[in-house]
Amino acid sequence: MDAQEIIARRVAQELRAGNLVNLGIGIPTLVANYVSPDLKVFFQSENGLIGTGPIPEQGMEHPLLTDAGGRPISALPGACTFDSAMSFGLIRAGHVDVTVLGGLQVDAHGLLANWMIPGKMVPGMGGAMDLVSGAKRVIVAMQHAAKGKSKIVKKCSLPLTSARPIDLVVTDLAVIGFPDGKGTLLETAPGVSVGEVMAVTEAELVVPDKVPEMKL
Amino acid sequence: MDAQEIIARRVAQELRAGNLVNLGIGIPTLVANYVSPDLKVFFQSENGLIGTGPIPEQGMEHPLLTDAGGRPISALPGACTFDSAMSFGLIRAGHVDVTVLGGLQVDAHGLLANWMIPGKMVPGMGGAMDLVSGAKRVIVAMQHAAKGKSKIVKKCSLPLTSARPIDLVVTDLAVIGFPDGKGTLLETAPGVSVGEVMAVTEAELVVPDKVPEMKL
Amino acid sequence: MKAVSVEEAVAMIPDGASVMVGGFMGVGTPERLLDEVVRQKKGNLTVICNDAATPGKGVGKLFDATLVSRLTATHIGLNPKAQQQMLANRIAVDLIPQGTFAERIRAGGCGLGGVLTPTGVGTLVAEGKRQIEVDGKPYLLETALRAQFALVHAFLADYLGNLAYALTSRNFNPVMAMAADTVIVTAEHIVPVGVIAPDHVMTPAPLVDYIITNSNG
Amino acid sequence: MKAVSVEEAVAMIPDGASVMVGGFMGVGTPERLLDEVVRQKKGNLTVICNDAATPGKGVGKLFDATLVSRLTATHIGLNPKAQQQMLANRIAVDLIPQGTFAERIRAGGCGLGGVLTPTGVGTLVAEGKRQIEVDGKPYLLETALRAQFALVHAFLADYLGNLAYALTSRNFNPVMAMAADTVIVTAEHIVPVGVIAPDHVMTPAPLVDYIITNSNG
Repeated sequence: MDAQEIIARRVAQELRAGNLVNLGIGIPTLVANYVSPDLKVFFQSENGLIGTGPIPEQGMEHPLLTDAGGRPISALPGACTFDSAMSFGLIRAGHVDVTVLGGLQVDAHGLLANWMIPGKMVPGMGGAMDLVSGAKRVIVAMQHAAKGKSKIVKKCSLPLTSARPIDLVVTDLAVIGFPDGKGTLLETAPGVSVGEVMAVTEAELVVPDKVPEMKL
Repeated sequence: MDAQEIIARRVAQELRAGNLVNLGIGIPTLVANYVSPDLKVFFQSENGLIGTGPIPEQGMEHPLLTDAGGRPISALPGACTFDSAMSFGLIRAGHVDVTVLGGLQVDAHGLLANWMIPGKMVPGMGGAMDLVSGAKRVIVAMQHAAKGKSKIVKKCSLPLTSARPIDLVVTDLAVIGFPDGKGTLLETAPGVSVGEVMAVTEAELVVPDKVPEMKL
Repeated sequence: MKAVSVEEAVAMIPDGASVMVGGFMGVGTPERLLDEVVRQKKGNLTVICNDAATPGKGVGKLFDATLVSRLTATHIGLNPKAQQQMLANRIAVDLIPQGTFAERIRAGGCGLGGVLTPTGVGTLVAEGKRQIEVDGKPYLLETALRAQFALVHAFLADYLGNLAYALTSRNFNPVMAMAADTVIVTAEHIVPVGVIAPDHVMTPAPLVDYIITNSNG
Repeated sequence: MKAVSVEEAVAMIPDGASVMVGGFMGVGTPERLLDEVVRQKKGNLTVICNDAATPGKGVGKLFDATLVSRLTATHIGLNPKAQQQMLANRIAVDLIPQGTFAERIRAGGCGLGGVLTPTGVGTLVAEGKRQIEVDGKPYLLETALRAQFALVHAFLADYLGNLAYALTSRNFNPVMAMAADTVIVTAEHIVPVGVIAPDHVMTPAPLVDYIITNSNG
């Protein structure tokens, strides 16, 4: 199982029946592949749709039914559409139960940076700031480290996406939560020891006596 | 022609082709009777409809198609419905070109009081404050005097509906406008002299040399 | 969304609850839910509704049964019973402009802290409120309004919870369906999933907690 | 509403105008109007659009033709030309959160001075903005946004000006249709009055100033 699949499978386990879920681009998008249709999770696309379905078969695309990247998608039976003010009303007020987003850095208290790198081109925050400020539960799905540097940091050096801490980070090495605001190692990836996780983690984490392995 | 008909007929002349118009209860409601369908005026009912039509024939009423008083109305071809947030968005932002409302007092600068009498039961302002604050043009349609007392006053003794002055008052005796913020006698009712109007008007009005008679 | 009986739904509402009720002069009000609220004698309610309707109709029934202790509305002019109870100080009534009422509920349902409106500036409505200037123009800060329960009436509901409203019965129902912790819905017709076209859904399914299925209307 | 040709409509837009453009990654954008803006070389435009789309598509065409001098958007990540023009200081770009973008336009179209949003509190987005507390919670005051023109794309339009949008092409079109002095619309289909059911109209006719009739789409 590759790193992305580990992350996506583990995040999928966090979704509950009937949840309204918004998935960001990149690894988060893969999460939908591991959610059973029986769970009746609603996926929102912030460009104005609840009930997104799989990529349509060739020839069945429609230019007016797209995801937030402008790519053709399908709509499941019972889907609904709305304008952008409504879409972000749903997000900002916590009607969206779970959002899964990528991250650049998450700090020891759960603060997230994922929208800009000073000195580099700033593409814009899109919906990320609203999602992190407003969704009921925010899960960050990302690689544990990039270019050998921990993305779980003591304090974000990059600009924050929100002053509101996130709820959970799932990486290729670990699951980290923030009970009482303190970064806590909750699970390790299959075959990865606590020591191996901590060796590549900049932030100091609370490490319980027993840290279970992810069940994937 | 009775007082109400004079007022309603004269107000109707203020409506232009394609205007979006909101009529209050009482005399304002009668205005619709004197507007040619050729003018293609849109009437809004603030409970969520543009394109209100006449009272339906008996047996053709529907309980879910009503005016702001809860009475059955009809919808013209091309009518549309919306929720209350949209309805008052249309009103507050001046998308409603003209509102016609009743009044208790209008003062020499065009300030209106029409929603409460201290010491009496306060029924609530409903949509009146939004209409006076937001509609592009506010016309007050009312009797010139009540119980022998002028309703065109120096200064409103009753609580104001809005700090925004209205644009025009049409009474059974006169048409009064507010160029440069000064109450000005623009027209008199048929057969009524300027002196007769001023005799029953508490406010000091600017009276031009020539005051034409209403053409009804 | 869960399908429940009207008895079960109303049993969830405790005495003293805050309850938004859709409808405008009783049009678009979930009558069956209100009948059951009266039957179960849920008292001391904080009601948030555009108006007090008329005796025997819509929220008027709650005043008939003297179940209301606080009311936030835009007018009560056509319900003499509500007026009497207000004058006798048996109900605390907060009357606010209708556009402000709509925006405060929308803000509550959309995660906004409030909105700036020109309505009410320079009037009695401004008393006790923050006035804020933007580009030299004064506005009142009107804060978000939410409730524990929203009682909503739709024309069509599907078995996921998607709702569509008909004509002037839409009014405050969609904004209230976003602004309460628990949303309970009656519908004129409950239809299979997919019958309401995606573009015609006015309240998305995930907003709805309970739909009453033991009797339509 | 007045029916005009696309040439007449675009001729009304002066150089230097502020223009809202509907669409999300070019979906729901009035392409015919943008093609004509390019053909008539309307320059120095202030564009308000969710994103910069991609080269050759949607507002991307305006960057291809270097007609934009200011841009308010939520992201421009998929248009290298817009990025290059920003880095070369040929465009002043104001990037704001997408929910805030939607609410600021809605506020402009609904007569509100602004809204209080939690989004952006404690981030770079808060710089230079008023922070206001409601019930102890901090919010940013985000002010209303309007433009001289809104270029809107609908699925259905009738000859009065009523509009309905399809699927994800709705996005910012309805809020922009309320927030500009002059609203110009292209539609996939223009239909007789009455064909769009009252409950399915998403933009009421009186909001629309011009509909392009010389070619659909």
